Amino acid sequence: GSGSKAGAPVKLLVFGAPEELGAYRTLIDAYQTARPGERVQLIEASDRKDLLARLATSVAGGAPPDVFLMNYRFYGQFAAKGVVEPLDDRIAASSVLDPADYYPVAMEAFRWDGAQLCLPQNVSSLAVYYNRTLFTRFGVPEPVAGWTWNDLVGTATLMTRDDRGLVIKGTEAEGAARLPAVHGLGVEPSIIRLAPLVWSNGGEIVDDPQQPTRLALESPEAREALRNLIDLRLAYGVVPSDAEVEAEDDESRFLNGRLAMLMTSRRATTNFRTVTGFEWDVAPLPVYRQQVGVLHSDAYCMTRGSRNKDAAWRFMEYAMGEEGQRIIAATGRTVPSHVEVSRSPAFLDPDQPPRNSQVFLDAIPTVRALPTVSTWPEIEDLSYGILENAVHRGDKLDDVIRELDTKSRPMFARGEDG
Amino acid sequence: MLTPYLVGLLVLVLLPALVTLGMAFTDYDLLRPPSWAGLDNFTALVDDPIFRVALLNSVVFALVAVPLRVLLALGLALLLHRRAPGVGTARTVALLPTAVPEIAYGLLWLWLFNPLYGPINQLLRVGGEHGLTALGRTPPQWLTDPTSARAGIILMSLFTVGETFVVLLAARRALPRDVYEMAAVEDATGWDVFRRITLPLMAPVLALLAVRDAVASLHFTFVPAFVVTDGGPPPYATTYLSLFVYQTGFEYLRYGYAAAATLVMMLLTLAAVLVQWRLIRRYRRFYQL
Amino acid sequence: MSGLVLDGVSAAYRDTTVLHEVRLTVSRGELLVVLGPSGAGKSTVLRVVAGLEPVTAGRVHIAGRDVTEARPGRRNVSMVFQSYALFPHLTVVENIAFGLEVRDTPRGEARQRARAAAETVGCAGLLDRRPGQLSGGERQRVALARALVREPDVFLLDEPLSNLDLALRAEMRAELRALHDRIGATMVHVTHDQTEALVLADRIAVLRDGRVEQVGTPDEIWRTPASTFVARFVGSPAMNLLPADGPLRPGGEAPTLPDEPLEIGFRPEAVILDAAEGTPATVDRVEVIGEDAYAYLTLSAGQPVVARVPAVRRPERGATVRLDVRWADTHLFHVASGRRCDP
Amino acid sequence: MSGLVLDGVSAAYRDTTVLHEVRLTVSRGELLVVLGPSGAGKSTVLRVVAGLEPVTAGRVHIAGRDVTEARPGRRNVSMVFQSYALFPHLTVVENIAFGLEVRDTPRGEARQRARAAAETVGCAGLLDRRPGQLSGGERQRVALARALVREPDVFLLDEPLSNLDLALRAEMRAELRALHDRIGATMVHVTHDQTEALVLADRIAVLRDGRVEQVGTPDEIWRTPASTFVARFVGSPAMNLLPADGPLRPGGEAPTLPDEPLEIGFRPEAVILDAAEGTPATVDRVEVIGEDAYAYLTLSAGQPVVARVPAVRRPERGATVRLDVRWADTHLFHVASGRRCDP
Amino acid sequence: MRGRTRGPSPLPERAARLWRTLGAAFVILVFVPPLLLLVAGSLTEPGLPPAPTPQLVPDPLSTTGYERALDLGGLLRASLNSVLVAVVAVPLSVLVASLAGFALARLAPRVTAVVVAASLVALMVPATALFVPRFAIFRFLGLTDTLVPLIAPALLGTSPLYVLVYYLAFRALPAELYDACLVEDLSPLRTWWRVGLPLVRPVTAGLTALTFVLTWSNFLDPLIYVYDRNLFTLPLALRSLSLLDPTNFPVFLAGAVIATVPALVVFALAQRRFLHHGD
Ligand SMILES: Nc1ncnc2c1ncn2[C@@H]1O[C@H](COP(=O)(O)OP(=O)(O)OP(=O)(O)O)[C@@H](O)[C@H]1O
Ligand SMILES: Nc1ncnc2c1ncn2[C@@H]1O[C@H](COP(=O)(O)OP(=O)(O)OP(=O)(O)O)[C@@H](O)[C@H]1O
Ligand SMILES: [Mg+2]
Ligand SMILES: [Mg+2]
Repeated sequence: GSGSKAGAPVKLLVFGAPEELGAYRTLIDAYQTARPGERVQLIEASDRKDLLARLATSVAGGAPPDVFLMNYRFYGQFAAKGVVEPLDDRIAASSVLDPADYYPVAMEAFRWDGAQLCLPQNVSSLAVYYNRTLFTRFGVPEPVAGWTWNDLVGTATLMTRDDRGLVIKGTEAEGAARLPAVHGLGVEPSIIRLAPLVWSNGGEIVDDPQQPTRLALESPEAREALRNLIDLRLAYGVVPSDAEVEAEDDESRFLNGRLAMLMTSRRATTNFRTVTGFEWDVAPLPVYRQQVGVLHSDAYCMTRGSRNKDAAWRFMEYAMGEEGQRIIAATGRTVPSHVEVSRSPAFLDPDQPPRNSQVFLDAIPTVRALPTVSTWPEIEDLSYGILENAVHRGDKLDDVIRELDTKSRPMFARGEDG
Repeated sequence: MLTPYLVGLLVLVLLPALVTLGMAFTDYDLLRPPSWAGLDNFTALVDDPIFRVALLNSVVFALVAVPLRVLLALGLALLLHRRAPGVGTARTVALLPTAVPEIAYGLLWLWLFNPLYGPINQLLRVGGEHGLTALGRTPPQWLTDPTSARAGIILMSLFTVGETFVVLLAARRALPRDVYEMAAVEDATGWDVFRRITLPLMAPVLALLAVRDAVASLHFTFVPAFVVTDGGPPPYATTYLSLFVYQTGFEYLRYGYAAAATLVMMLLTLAAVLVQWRLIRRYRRFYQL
Repeated sequence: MSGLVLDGVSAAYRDTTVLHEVRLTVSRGELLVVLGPSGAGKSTVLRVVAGLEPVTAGRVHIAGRDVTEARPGRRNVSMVFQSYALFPHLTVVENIAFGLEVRDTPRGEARQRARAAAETVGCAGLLDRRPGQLSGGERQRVALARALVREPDVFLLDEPLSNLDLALRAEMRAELRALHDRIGATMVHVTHDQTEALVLADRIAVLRDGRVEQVGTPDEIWRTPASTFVARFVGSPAMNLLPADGPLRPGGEAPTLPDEPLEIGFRPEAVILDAAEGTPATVDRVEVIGEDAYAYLTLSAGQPVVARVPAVRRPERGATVRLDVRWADTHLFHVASGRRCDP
Repeated sequence: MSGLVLDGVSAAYRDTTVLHEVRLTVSRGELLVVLGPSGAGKSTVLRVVAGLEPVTAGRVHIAGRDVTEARPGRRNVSMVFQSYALFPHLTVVENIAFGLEVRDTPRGEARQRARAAAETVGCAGLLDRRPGQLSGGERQRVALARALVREPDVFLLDEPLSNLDLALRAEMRAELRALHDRIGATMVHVTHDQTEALVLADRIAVLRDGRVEQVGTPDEIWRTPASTFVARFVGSPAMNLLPADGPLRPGGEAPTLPDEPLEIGFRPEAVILDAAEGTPATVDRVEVIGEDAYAYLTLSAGQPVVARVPAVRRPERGATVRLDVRWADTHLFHVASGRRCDP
Repeated sequence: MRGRTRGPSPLPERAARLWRTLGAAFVILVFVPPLLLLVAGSLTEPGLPPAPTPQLVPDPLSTTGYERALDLGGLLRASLNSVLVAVVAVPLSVLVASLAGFALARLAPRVTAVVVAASLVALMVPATALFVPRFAIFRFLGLTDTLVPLIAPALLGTSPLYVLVYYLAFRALPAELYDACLVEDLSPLRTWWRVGLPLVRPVTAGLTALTFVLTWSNFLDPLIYVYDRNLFTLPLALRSLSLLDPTNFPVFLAGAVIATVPALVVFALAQRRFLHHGD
């Protein structure tokens, strides 16, 4: 049924670190103030795993939340299994919501079998955060738009310094006479980081983006991008070793001023805004042949089993509306999916670092989405392990590519796509 | 008197377990109604390399950690069951790690194990140069080297023997005293007393705890693997069955498949318990009063 | 050479001292019976000797060695506990063989000797039972066998026969005596059974409130009790005690009595009933025990007296009798100290 | 009216039957002593009456009610366990008051009565101790007090005095008797102490291997033992048994003997030593027990005979004596069945 | 007859005592450091890069971690919920476990064998296998998003293990004690209360402490059954703190200390009873 039970609050399931959850609480408070009588209950999971476990048990147990927030890379399994309520009719009927107000690439990512299942809350993309102060100190030119992968590697090499400030190559094994005090670059060896590089080089991640059946990285373009990524550690020694990462992950390393550049999404901004000791900014991703970004987007999805759909929809309308978007954008965490809001000071506020937030907006026209096959989470976990080993242990490229292919095939085979 | 327990046992454990195990024969993703799959899940398990690794990890863990844990707890209980200066403190202290909530405990070790800044390696590096130990070796790379990571999880589990320790201590202290006096008069050596009196008299409790530990080894690998190592170092060095089940069931939504793995896991523990039972059988006569 | 010496031993549980400077010397090969009322400290004496209870003063020597600080196992004693202390998880034969096996006697031989010991105490048919499946007396016999299977310097037997029937007890007594004679073992034996004490003992030590009241041969204890306590404690019914200047004047040649308050004591067996000229008394009650009967009398002055008579010639209840004793059969005690007075 | 009836009761532990169709009737207010060798089944009889052990056949009636199926608590008995079964966590007074308090006697009254009972058994000074801090005899007395504090239909006392010294035992015996007379309680009392049995019992039941061998007054048991077993079991040293056509021909008027193998029995007390014309025997050994001595003799034909003599007139070891008995003091038994033969 | 008293014997073995003291010292040396480090870590200033050398006393000493932990994690509210759950669940659990253990020790061997076997099977069931069906049961009863599902395991004695431990403890008591109770017409319940429980007091104290810790640190149940932030228990609050970035480690450790302290207090109280009992 879709009749709203009076009084029952809308249950919204999200995950995030304590500060992020704080942002959602602000949103809900604002909503409840703006719409007296409406009530929203925030169900907090601490990370994606928790959220998945809760969502799955509650759906199976017959008491799902009304709305949940989910990344497009992971919503496939819910979409495929009919858990998510299609929203086309409601969108059509809505006087508040106009799909045209939003970046199409994000909206598109949440279409499944031709139906709009969820409403994207943000459209973030990858960027290169860099420590301006360090660049200034060592006299290395800052990254500029249109820089190439080779520029990135070169810059990173120049920025990898020991504690005396001398350029050093961090490839020696643990226990070498000198260790880098500053690393040139931090990048996670995952598909989502690799993908834009491959695409930029003209390659593909999967055989068929619409109906993927395997990871296909054997094309020369993909191989090159992959090899370059892997070489960062053992050939160039510009990224921290695995032990160093365990000791201090890249984000903290950047925060502590010991990482010159970090390739990550908009998500890190909130955290970096706490930095006081140095100045930082963002630069676009380096390019091989053409500028390509990768889509990061989370969306509000309504569960099919919700007993409170109308109220849930009203909340979604609010959260997706300008005001809702602005509140979330103010946390710095997201790039709003609402075109207007994303161009407003709520996002581009020059007083808040990064000064160059425009980089994220500039990337939007170039972003591509990863496949949304329902078994994608498994595939990502699998490839992460393989890539991590490749980077830190130096596995042979052919083996890596073959392993990625063979091991992911059964997962693709089990998957369903929209 | 038994009723509340029986109700709890049936409603909270046995029936739910039965339902879940029933799912082992279905294709169930938690989201759509289950559909009958026969033995498909099991055949898939046989071919699943991750499952095999997880199984192996779990078995190795159980084989190493369980005897160590029980022996450690027994040693502590026997060492600390009588009064001497410091014993009271030692008893409390031996329980402390058990008192730390599981999740906090996991994260504490995440820090302790930190290869560069973790206190353990910092300690190991004392006296050495350039990040090496005094012996000129590289300290263990707890979180990045598969063997060290496995050893680390075993080490973690060794500090939480408080439960076993408490039960054994209570059991030891409940043993009749005149029997020990008798043994003292007979000049039985410590070893004889242990082997001929303490061990057989505590056999039922020990057997129970060993069985429990073997069974629970599947559980207490979960939080460390979940929180500390996340199943890594890659690919699956510390992916234990418990984590495998959790991941396939709740992250990849292959509940039926996870149930099948659970069933296999339970059958294995059952087998382990039966084997243990056989081993302890020679003490079984002591069970009858 | 002395088998066991307690040299001014005191012992306490928490703050209550239960043994006060106990001095005892048991020669090698001697059998000492410790007698005393319940709670007198008999078991404590044995526990001190075994090293299960620390002394608070004094020294303990076993076979010439000072063992005061030695741990129990180093004292080479074997013990029957009053509570038996059988190992609940071991069978009878395992219980008996325990002491041998932990002393590295080969298993076969240990079992062999255990079986023999079980035979001696008459529980050869129970070898594979566990203590929980035995009757009280059977348990006690197993405990005894366990002590007897070894040949230690000192045997400590804490009421080892209390739960046995008379016949078995007599048999066990004989076995103990035989064992004692055979291996010349030093034995300390706590018992409540007079017969046992008198028959078995080389010497008897009477304990009272943790103090040794008298040590002597059975004959000495019986015939020259050192105090009214010993006099009344040994023998049942107890010795009659009356004021020396009281209603009953014994017959025969009177000794010269010192000039202080005295008591005379005489055993029921010494009373002559229906003497021609005796003190009159009324019969309160008559107990028949087999061939003997004990007449409980009250003198006209009110004092109670017990007399043993043959059961067939026992007086009627309520009858008046005349009773007499001979000076030769009496004991004299100082009233003030309760000690014996040998004029 | 009968206080307790065992009507053909059998009982077994696992597969071993330990009681075989035991028939016993104890009148209300009667005190029955159960005698028997160790392992005969005495404790089992008590446990069956208390309902702690199921019967495999037969019925149990208490105070006229058939209680065979009743649970222990419903039988209204109180019991002293051979092993005391004191509650280790309760103090002496709490142990004693336990039975009262759980029966909802007001606490004050229960404590009051418990204190009185403790007084009776002489452990009034130990009220606040725990069993672990008591000597063996003290524990036994507490167990006794716990049983005596109530007034049940039947008292079941399993060797309640075995760990007490003689004096105390005599005192307790008197207390038991007094209690018994006062409240007219039915009592079943297991003991190994002959004196206790003979003094205390209204009737004695002799048990042998789970079968009742004889039931009778102490006098009957003593004077007309129904079988050689009873004859030898009651009395210590045991009755002498010799072939009727053997070396010793009693003096006095001989009865007419049936024409089958017989044994004659006579107690040590009946033996006349140094009779003018008696059977010659050598003295093997003499035991002195207070005023009495027991001479262990061997007839020239090899049979052993025990004789009681006054200690002062005991023969020397190795001496040759002539002994005699009177026909009037002898008992006759069929050799084949062991049963008494009254010609 | 057996068992002069329970507990260890006070043999005057000085050497043995010395060894035990040495052993105890060793135990202390091994077990204390992780916890000291926990405390030390919690007192470190958050946001600083990790120190390159071990520091037992952090420099600078700071309580910021605690302030932020209380603030971010809602630890106060969560503690309250945890206390609420523990106050109901722990006594209930001990009650259920001891009653069940007692019943097992007194019932016919056949019944006992069945229940013991079932308990062992129950021990084998991994928690993950129970989430979904239990969720359905609790939803059916309308109990999701209340604290009841967190208390419910008390019906099991928290862990069947505890029932079995009680069972063994009660069974080890001398049979005559139960006989004496039978003769005194005690109902099983009163035998349990007046004789059984007092005699296994050390077991009760130990199991109470363990039950408390298990209940207190129960993390998976609230994760699944509790939605309302106001019903979060401490482990769940900690869980969210655990996702702070590594430089905020002190905040998390502070949370861990806060969560650990009550468990320590309970242990300290309980150990008086069960560890020093009868020394
Ligand atoms: N739990 C048991 N299991 C098996 N056999 C037993 C058990 N208890 C007693 N018996 C056996 O039953 C017989 C009778 O035992 P019971 O305890 O009644 O003897 P009793 O006459 O009281 O002996 P005692 O004088 O030695 O106490 C004995 O042979 C004994 O070995
Ligand atoms: N563990 C103890 N704690 C305190 N007092 C004790 C303890 N054991 C014994 N006692 C007390 O010490 C005294 C002597 O006890 P002991 O056991 O030596 O007596 P006993 O002579 O053997 O008596 P019984 O003949 O009754 O066995 C008694 O008064 C007893 O109450
Ligand atoms: Mg004693
Ligand atoms: Mg008996």
